[in-house]
Amino acid sequence: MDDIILSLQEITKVYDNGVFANRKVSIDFKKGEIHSVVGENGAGKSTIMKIAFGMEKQSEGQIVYKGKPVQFENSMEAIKLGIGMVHQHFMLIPSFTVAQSIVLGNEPVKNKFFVDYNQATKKATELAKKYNFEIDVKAKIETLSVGAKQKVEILKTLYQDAEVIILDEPTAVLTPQETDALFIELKKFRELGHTVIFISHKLNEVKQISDRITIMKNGESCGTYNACDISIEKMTELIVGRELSTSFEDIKKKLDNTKAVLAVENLEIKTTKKHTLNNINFTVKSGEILGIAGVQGNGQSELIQAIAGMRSFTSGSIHLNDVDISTIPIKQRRQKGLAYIPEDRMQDGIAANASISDNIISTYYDSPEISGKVFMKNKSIRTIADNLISKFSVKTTSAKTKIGSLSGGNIQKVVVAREYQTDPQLLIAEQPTRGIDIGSANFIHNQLIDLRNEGRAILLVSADLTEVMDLSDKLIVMYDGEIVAYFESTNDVTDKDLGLYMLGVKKQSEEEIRRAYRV
Amino acid sequence: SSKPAEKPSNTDQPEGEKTIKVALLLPYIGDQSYFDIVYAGFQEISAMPNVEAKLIEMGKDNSKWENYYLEAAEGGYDLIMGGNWEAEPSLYKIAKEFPEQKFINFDYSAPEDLPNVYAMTYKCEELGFLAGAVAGTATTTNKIGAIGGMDSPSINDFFGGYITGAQAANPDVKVSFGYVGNFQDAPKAKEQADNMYKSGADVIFHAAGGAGNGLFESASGLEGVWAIGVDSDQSLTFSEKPEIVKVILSSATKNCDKALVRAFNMYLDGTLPFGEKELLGYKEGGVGIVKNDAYNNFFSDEQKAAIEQLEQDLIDGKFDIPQIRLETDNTKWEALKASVQ
Amino acid sequence: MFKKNSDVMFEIVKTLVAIAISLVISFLILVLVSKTPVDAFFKLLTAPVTKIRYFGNVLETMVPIGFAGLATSLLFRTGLFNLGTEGIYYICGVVTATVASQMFGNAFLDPILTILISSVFGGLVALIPGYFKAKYNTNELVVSLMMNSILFGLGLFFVKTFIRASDVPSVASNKFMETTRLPIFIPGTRTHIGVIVLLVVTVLMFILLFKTKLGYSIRMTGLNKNFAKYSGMSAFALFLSVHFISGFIGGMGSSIELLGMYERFTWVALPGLGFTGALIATLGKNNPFGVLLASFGIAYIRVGAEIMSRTTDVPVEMAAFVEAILVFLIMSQYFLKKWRDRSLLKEGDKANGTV
Amino acid sequence: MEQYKDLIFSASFFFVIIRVCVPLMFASMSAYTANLSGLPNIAVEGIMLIAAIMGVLGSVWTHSAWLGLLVAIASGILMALILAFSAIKLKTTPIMGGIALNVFASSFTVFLLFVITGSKGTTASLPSKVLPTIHIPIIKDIPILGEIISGHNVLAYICMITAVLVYILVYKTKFGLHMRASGLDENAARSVGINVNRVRFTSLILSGILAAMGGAYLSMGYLSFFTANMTASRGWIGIAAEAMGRGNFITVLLTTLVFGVFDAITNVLSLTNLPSELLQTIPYLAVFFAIIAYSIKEYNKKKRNNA
Ligand SMILES: Nc1ncnc2c1ncn2[C@@H]1O[C@H](COP(=O)(O)OP(=O)(O)OP(=O)(O)O)[C@@H](O)[C@H]1O
Ligand SMILES: Nc1ncnc2c1ncn2[C@@H]1O[C@H](COP(=O)(O)OP(=O)(O)OP(=O)(O)O)[C@@H](O)[C@H]1O
Ligand SMILES: [Mg+2]
Ligand SMILES: [Mg+2]
Repeated sequence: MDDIILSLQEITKVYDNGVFANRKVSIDFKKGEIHSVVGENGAGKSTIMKIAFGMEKQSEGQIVYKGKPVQFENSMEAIKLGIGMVHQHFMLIPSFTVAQSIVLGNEPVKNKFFVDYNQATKKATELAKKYNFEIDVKAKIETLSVGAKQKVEILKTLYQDAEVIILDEPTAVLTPQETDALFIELKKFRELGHTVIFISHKLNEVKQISDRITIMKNGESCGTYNACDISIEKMTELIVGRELSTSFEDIKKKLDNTKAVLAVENLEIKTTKKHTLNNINFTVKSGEILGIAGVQGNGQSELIQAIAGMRSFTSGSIHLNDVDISTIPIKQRRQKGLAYIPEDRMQDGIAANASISDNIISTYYDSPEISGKVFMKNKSIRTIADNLISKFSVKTTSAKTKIGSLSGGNIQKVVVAREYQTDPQLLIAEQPTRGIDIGSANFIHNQLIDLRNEGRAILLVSADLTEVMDLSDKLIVMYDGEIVAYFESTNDVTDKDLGLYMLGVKKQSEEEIRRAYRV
Repeated sequence: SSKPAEKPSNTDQPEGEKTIKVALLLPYIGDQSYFDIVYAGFQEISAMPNVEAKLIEMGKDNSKWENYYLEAAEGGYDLIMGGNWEAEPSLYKIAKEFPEQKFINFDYSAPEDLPNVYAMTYKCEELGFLAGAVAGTATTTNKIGAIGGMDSPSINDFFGGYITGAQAANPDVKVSFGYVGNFQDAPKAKEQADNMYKSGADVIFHAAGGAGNGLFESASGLEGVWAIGVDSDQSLTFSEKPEIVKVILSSATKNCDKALVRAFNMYLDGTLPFGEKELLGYKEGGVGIVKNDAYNNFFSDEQKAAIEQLEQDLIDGKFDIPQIRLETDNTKWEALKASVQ
Repeated sequence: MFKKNSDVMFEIVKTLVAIAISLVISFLILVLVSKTPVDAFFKLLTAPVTKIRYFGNVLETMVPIGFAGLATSLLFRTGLFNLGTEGIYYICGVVTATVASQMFGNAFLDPILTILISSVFGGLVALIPGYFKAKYNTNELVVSLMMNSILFGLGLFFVKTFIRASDVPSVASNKFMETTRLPIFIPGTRTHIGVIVLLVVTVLMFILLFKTKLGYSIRMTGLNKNFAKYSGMSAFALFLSVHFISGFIGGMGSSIELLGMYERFTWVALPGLGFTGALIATLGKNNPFGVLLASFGIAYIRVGAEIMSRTTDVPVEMAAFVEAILVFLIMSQYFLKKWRDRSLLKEGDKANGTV
Repeated sequence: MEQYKDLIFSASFFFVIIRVCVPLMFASMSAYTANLSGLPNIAVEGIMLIAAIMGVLGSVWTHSAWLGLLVAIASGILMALILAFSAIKLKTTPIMGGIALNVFASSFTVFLLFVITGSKGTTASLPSKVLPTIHIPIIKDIPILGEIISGHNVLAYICMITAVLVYILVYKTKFGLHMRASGLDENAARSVGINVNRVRFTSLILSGILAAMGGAYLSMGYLSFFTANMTASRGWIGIAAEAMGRGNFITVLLTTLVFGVFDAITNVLSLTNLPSELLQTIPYLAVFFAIIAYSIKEYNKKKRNNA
């Protein structure tokens, strides 16, 4: 069991823009192990894995697979040799169905040339069942929630029957239940003698599932440890360089004179087929964080998009500080104090080919500090950008760098920094720390609490239950487009109970739910 | 077909004799119309002994042409040939600046009296007349047609003559007209010709440059219909396509090539009247009609005689042929057209 | 720090090597078609700078394609694949011709007014695809291609019916009033002050794109329109303004070209300048100064090739060869990448610090 | 007016529509296959032009129309490969490469014409061959249908068959799925091991073949010779039709048909005294209004679904 299946030897990668993403990184992966790679944002984890998968070419160094040196020209060659990968950012085609996406690249065929779509649907359904992923294989990707998309990504890789599978932050948007289910499958996978390479910022997960753990920093490897030999605290220290406190209770201030900042009343979204949102009523007050818990795809995204103005809704109203914002354009909503950290940062949150400084001002570019009537104030923009970069420790050479060349976590930091900078009345934070390393996540959490302490209202949606439970003052649970539970305090509910609400097994009474709307 | 015959220098010229340098400025060749004919004449000139001839293509962007004339004037040529209404202003402007330089304007439209420029032009309406006479004589359905590249005065100038000629030969004749919209889209011209033939016309004349080739293609695909070419003997262009040559009843020609060679010979003799201009009609050999095999086979002797009579009447100035290019508005042309529909 | 300089250096070296390679290829072709390839080659390369007049020709040629390039690049920047500048050029030429025969006779006011009217007209016409794009997300490529032909037909009809000159045997307008013609700016050439206007518009365009709010939203929308929407930028207003400005610049280019280089409107086919504009916009990477440079480059090659063709035995079609080769090579991004990777590695080893 | 009615309401008018549509369809399919794989080919016009002349020359050199067609196709493939190579290997913007090829093609064909025939106008003086016209055995005797369907140039039938084949290729086959995936998101396609570059090279070859057949049809079927710039913007119509379809093959074909039908009608109307400049805009206006109606419909549909 000790033989090495994939060995990365002295890999160096320099990107076109001169960034050294990896410097002489060597890692050995054994057959039949679950091997985690952890490290702060921009440490080079994704890059080294893309190289192992043939999507990027190393500048120097060698890959040895099953004892033979290999040189991948593209990922097809890696896939042929039995390496599969789930990418940090989705690689899905919106107009394709789930089944099409899963079989793409290795489709069942009839008469040699023709795709057998029936067979594809069947295979995809079987696969989803086998791994306990509940998903409609005939649905189009564009209709799926982020969580569901993530499942498709994982199924895609599993379908390819790889011997080595690389999972780049697959659990960032999964619920604990889904993560558990995934882990069971990964372990089965290991039992079959396959190798799993797992990247995550959630160190407890890492500790729980890994056999061995490699820690990366600054593009270099700082060693590989047996999972049983290293504690979470030790990992944290190696990655962040200091210890982190995780309890927010003591830093939350108690505020007086709170008032409803956001009031959502009877909100309803009906699409041709079904109710996406039904009878949604709740308020968020100043100085509080309202968490929304729920399995992805139960209407949270639609709710958020309706509030943010990214989509229209059928009926109901939305008030921000007593002003009806139901139908006003996004720009005016923002001017009235709304800020929004979107779920899909690559699609909505940034313009990948623009610089960091262009991206870091987009949502308030016509505020007076930044622009006059006609012209932009480029000097102040530089100052703001530089300040934010250092405040949020975005890892970059300068504010002029293309944001798309940052690591995933650092991109997220820019998005958060931007929304933070608008000094909002209401911050909608959707998956705010998705893919962010523990140090930075901790920092962002502190920023959210600060904002709350200053009397702002925060609406928090996250698939990371720990995050929701730790940060929120109050909590609503959504299931199938409705609010099924409301809790005055996160202490009022146990994880297990919460799970039952989220899965639609339990539901509070109308009256109890009605409390979420407090005028 | 003729091979490219540009000879920058004539190698086997006798020692001591002076080489004459001539330049011809054309927008481009390949219009399959009169630029190509002028060029054909020029090729004849360049084949003469002791002549160094250079064709200069100026391109379609006429804002640049003045530069070309200027260049040529500075280029040490003995004689510069150029012309056509669009290039003419540049020619005259440069001719004024270089009074020592001799010019031939091979096709004038608004000439100026300059002592160093000889200018000529052609009676295109007579060319149209000749085509019309042939078409009017040939038709058995009393319906003929004409296809133009564009609905412009210079094209309708041909057609004004065409109507007159056809009526002279056949008072009952009806004429329909079509315009391709450009001078390249031969497939489109073919469709228009097809429609015309199908609606009863049996002889069609064209003034559509390269697009006009589509007319011949159309005629060759149908039974009992004929086409008349323009500018040069177009049956020669189709030397390798007998099925097409067969349907080209005749071509009404604009003899720029001959006129150019004639003028050049006069220049060599020292008899070319610089400062003067000439209008070349059928009488002067400026325009003509080709009587090829198809023509000879098709027409009976009577018909041939009738056509010859019309030609003679034309020379005698018996017809009042409208000159559409000189009209200030469309009324005359519209009326003329209406009279044959 | 080394990054920035080496970036610029790399671009320059890349472009130079690309030019060198395309010249070698061009030379090889010349060897095939010419009896005096060396002479022809030198003409092609150096002729435009041998005489002030030739250089003037380069500038003259550069003006219309430069304006077309700027107009098109603005649309491309916004992520709009619109090839409508061709039609704008035509129809604004017609407008110029109409206006330029009815001016006041004031040599200062006349050209300014004519150009202005033509520009505004161009802007308004461009609002047609702009509006349908903004409101209904109508595909702008289809609309613009169709409009090119439609505008051509309408324009030609208008010229023929309403403003045709009776003294020429073709469809052309009457002569423009002398007072509307643009003054010559380099004596001894025909280079008119349109060149200056082009420079000014280029600078203004640069300012627009990189210093103004509108420019900022143009750039962001062009890069990711979901992001622009999310950020609260109004696509509707933006698409309308961008189209208007682009049409305005197109109308200006057309008018300036006609008043500078023509004495009457004689276009009886689409002039092709709009398509060249698309070429130049892409070549200049949709950056105003890039566009200026590209239009100079293309103008230089065209004039060089013209001079070559009229003084040697090389046919004028050679210009298109050289242009095509050059375009391909300059645009090659990949080109020399290997070399650069290696040099980066070396530099990195030396620096050996963190990034 | 009567006579024009007869021209339009007759079987032969439908025959003409097919004849007019063939080159346009080839152009549309060429633009479609290329763009579907994510590498737009706006050199359709240029490729058609080059193929049109090469087909004629090929038939002169080989004394065979079919070999001529092969030469045309080979030249089309070569052009498409230049575009593909520069876009994929040299990372040139394909739009730019396309425009450059168009510029090149219109000059090169004239240059070639001049070198070979000594004129810059047509190849009519060369003994070139045309591809045969086919009379379909049984169908040709069916009254109206036979008149419409039978008697076209062989390339017209090849065009119809190709349309069906392209449909099957795109919507039913493995390669078609890979084409669509590469066009919609190349990273996604790469991530599942699709060799995007190879897909694009293949699609461009296909695109080149299709455009080449469209060009060959013009000079070896529609007409029996090449004339300078005889494509007269047909390639651009194909590109517009492709853009209108947004990946939907049927829409692409329908758009082409709309243009073709109105073009044929215009050819009849040109016998009237209506101003020719305005008449010539009719097919373009038809497509213009079609796309606007289409996009308003899509917009309303989206509105309805979203609310
Ligand atoms: N395409 C690219 N071009 C240029 N630089 C890049 C590119 N992709 C990544 N980088 C840079 O390489 C470094 C490593 O990035 P990588 O994505 O490997 O980090 P990571 O460890 O996966 O981080 P995260 O946890 O945030 O996902 C970063 O500094 C990033 O900015
Ligand atoms: N700021 C923007 N920049 C560029 N494109 C945008 C922008 N805003 C919207 N779009 C695009 O314009 C089109 C119409 O957007 P719009 O927001 O008006 O949609 P809508 O039909 O009104 O949807 P909804 O009903 O959800 O508001 C979409 O394709 C969208 O992606
Ligand atoms: Mg990563
Ligand atoms: Mg809207």
